[in-house]
Amino acid sequence: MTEIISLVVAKYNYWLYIILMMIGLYAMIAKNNLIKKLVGMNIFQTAIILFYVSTGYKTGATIPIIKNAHGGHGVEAAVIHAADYINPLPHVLMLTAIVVSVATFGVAMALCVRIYQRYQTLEEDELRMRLSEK
Amino acid sequence: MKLLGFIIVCLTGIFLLYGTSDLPDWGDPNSPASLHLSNHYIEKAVAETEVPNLVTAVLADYRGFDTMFETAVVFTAGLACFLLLRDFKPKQDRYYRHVPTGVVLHFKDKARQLRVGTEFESVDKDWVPSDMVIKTVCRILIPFIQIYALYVVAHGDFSPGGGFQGGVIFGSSFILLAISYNLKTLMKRVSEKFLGIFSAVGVLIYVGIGVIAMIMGGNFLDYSTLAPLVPVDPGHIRALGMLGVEIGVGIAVMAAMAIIYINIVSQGRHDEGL
Amino acid sequence: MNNYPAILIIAPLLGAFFAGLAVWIQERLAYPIALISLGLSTFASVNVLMAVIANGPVHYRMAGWAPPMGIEYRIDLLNAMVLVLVSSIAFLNLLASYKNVEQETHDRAASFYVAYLLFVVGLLGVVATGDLFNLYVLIEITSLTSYTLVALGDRDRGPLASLNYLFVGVIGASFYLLGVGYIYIITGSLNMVDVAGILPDLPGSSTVLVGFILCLLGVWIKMALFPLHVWLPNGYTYAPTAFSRVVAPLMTKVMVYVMIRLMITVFGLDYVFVKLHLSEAVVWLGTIAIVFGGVMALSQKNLKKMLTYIIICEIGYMVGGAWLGNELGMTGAILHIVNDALMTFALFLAVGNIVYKIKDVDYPNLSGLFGKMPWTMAGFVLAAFSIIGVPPTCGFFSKWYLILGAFEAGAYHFAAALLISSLICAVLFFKVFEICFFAPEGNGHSHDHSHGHGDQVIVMDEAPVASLVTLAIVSLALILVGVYSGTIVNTIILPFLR
Amino acid sequence: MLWPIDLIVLTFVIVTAVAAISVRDLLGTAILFSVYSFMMCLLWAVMGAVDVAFTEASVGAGVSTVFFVAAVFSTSRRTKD
Repeated sequence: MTEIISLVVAKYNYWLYIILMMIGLYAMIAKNNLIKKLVGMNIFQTAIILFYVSTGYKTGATIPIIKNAHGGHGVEAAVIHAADYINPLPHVLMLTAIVVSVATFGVAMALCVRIYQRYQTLEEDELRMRLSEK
Repeated sequence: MKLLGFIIVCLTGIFLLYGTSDLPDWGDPNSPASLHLSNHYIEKAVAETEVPNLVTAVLADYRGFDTMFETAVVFTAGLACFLLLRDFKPKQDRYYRHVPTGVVLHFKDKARQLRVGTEFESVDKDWVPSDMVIKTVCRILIPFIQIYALYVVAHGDFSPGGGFQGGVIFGSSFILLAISYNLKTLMKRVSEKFLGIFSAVGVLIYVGIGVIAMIMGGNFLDYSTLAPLVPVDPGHIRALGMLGVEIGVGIAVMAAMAIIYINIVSQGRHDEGL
Repeated sequence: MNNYPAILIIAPLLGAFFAGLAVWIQERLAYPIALISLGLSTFASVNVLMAVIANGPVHYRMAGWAPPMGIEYRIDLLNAMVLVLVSSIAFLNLLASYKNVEQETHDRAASFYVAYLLFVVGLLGVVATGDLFNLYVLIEITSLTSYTLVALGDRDRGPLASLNYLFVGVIGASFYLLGVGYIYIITGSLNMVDVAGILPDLPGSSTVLVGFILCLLGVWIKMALFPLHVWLPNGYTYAPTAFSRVVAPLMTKVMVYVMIRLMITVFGLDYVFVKLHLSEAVVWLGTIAIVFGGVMALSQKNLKKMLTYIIICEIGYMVGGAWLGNELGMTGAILHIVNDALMTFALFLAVGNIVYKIKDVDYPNLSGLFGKMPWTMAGFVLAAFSIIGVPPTCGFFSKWYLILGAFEAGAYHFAAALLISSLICAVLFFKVFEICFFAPEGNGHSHDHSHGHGDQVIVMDEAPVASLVTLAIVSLALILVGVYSGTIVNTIILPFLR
Repeated sequence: MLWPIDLIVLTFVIVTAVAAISVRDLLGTAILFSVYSFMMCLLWAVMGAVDVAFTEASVGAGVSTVFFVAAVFSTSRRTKD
């Protein structure tokens, strides 16, 4: 029993991220409205970003900005302990990923506006009907 | 479709959950991810680059090449909105409001024009009287937002922030202007040409710094070779290079955000919108 | 000069931003800038290939940081070959497509070149990089530009096809990103060589397995392997000519390259074939893709759409060949990357020329083309023979390696599918030739000139000279690569695999 | 970090995500989406990823929402599901 509890405590975060990803993926596949699909896409991407960010987290560490960086060089600079600071690499990767996701979002919005100008609807079934009419 | 989607989602979810069984515990300080590369960054970055904000150090220096393409992605998004939506044909219908009386004139003929001045102002189709409170508050607020954006760009070495965040905040000050007044006011202040040129110039600053480093005999983006060009302490040159790069990112992002907003809200006609 | 690996990427990137300035200052400058920067890039990539053949893999450290910390470009024989392929095809296409761009996107041609250059930058970067995350960013640049450019094509269907492409593409890229995340969390590194050094210490880890499969799924979605191909036919059919000419030969092939790179360099063939028991299933998937692509191509009524289904069929060749698990199959797959890129490029060049003259390439409109555009059709016939696999052309040789590999692995179904698809392609193309050879009967445009009398009245009406010259160059390359395929295999592919 | 804070915020994130995709009005979706982004930003701040949180606050909760509203403004707010 205690094993199960410790497993849950150690992993529940990952499980919740995966649930979030699946919510986004489901919305992308099953929703009918194109903008709703876009929201699902964004949820999916942010959930992945959340997963990455959490890999950098360390219990008992602080944000990755070195304190007293200008205090001294040489001997004092060597005192920095890696265990005191959170891993900065996932943060860097995810800054890039956020930028990519907002860029994709902007382009997708522009496409939606184009589609609406042409077909006056954003519902997928109505679009399919309009296409088969022609 | 719903059922199929649900089945696919469940399968993917179970598959992903299966993968988590071998992951290190959440927040474990001894997981491989927080040992291998991260220790090097945390312990060496300040000595090597003199930038206390590790995220900025890694973002703009160790992985500066990624960040260059990230900026290129933002530029691409701006370009995409321009390419997809820009509509050069002026609209047939125009509306003018006679300021003293409040009468709105609707022109359907393209040839006929009214001189816009103190007597007449050109208005949107769904014109709502502008709100004094909102206008005044925004007019006071916008310069402060812009100053804050510059601070975020410049102070990215020491605190959270950097070119991207600063650029977004600067861009949103333009958007605020468009929302509180109207799109025409914004387009009078910053023309499309200005935004287009600046979005390219921003990324060019980034790539240009890299190319200068290459000409000076180092590898692409190796800021340390820039030392002979700038009269500062050679140990500080990397931090300075990062600042230059961040300014480029800020300019590109600022322009790209404004371009995306303007094109989406006016459906590419740049005349009226939210 | 040791900076060639950087110039390769930087030249088109700088070109893109200068062209971006030119959009606002002097529109006519955009095209020459694009041409010069791609020319530089081609030159650099040829130099890199020479250097790699002479001295072994080239390493280039971006920003001067040592590999696991910074980003490194590691160019070996496989990279260098694909780099030359990508940059030269992009350059040639730009040369050929000036008139097409003017015709299809006249009021925003300058911006079109900017997006085109960024697309090529993304492809080149994907091929050259040695960092898993950098690969993701570059894939996103290529995807973002291709969504945009696809939407610029057909006014009615283009945006819709592009949005579908976007949804599927984002899922693919996100899966890849998630896979890299799983690998990162268990190894703590992002550099391909570094990861490859750490992975053997983690035998039987479920996280590595999930990471590998997620990366593969992402790449498969991007390359349109059979059940994940839904976005491709519409996307490529409705794209503007100048863009479909470059995206059809390059995008999917570069993704096949990424798959092979992941299999060989990152996870290692030992892990892929010995520890996992996936290869049989994937070869079956390739077989189904070949048959499905062929059958769907048969049922099409539009030339461009038919060719997109042939791309799906060819993807089946390469994926199946790479997963056969022996040297012959892998050789065939790698050789087929080159050959298929050239063949598809030639076909789409010819189709682009046809589209330039007659807007709609539905089958009924094609009649009388042999008389109207003899040079274009000559190139088309040669490329079609190559796709079918007629000996002097290059398509035959890679197919030969693939079939030998299939027999060695005992995958007779795969060999059978290869032969059947050749047959299907023969039927397909001869059907097209037949339509093109005979003059229209009664209806169509020739009605106005000839009152239905037949062939001799058809006026020759060829595509622009630049397009024809490019088509001639590519046709020559088809034969040359075929004749010298033994040399390519012996100097590039086999040394790489051993 | 206190684990209850993390758990509570994470629950809110999931609830707003479900709400955002099931509300039958696109403007409502826009606002809920903004809330979702802001909760996500809080979560990252709690985890110590201050730069990422800052970016998400300015991009996800700020500019993306504006783009969203702009797109709804130039299309329609009607949705069937």
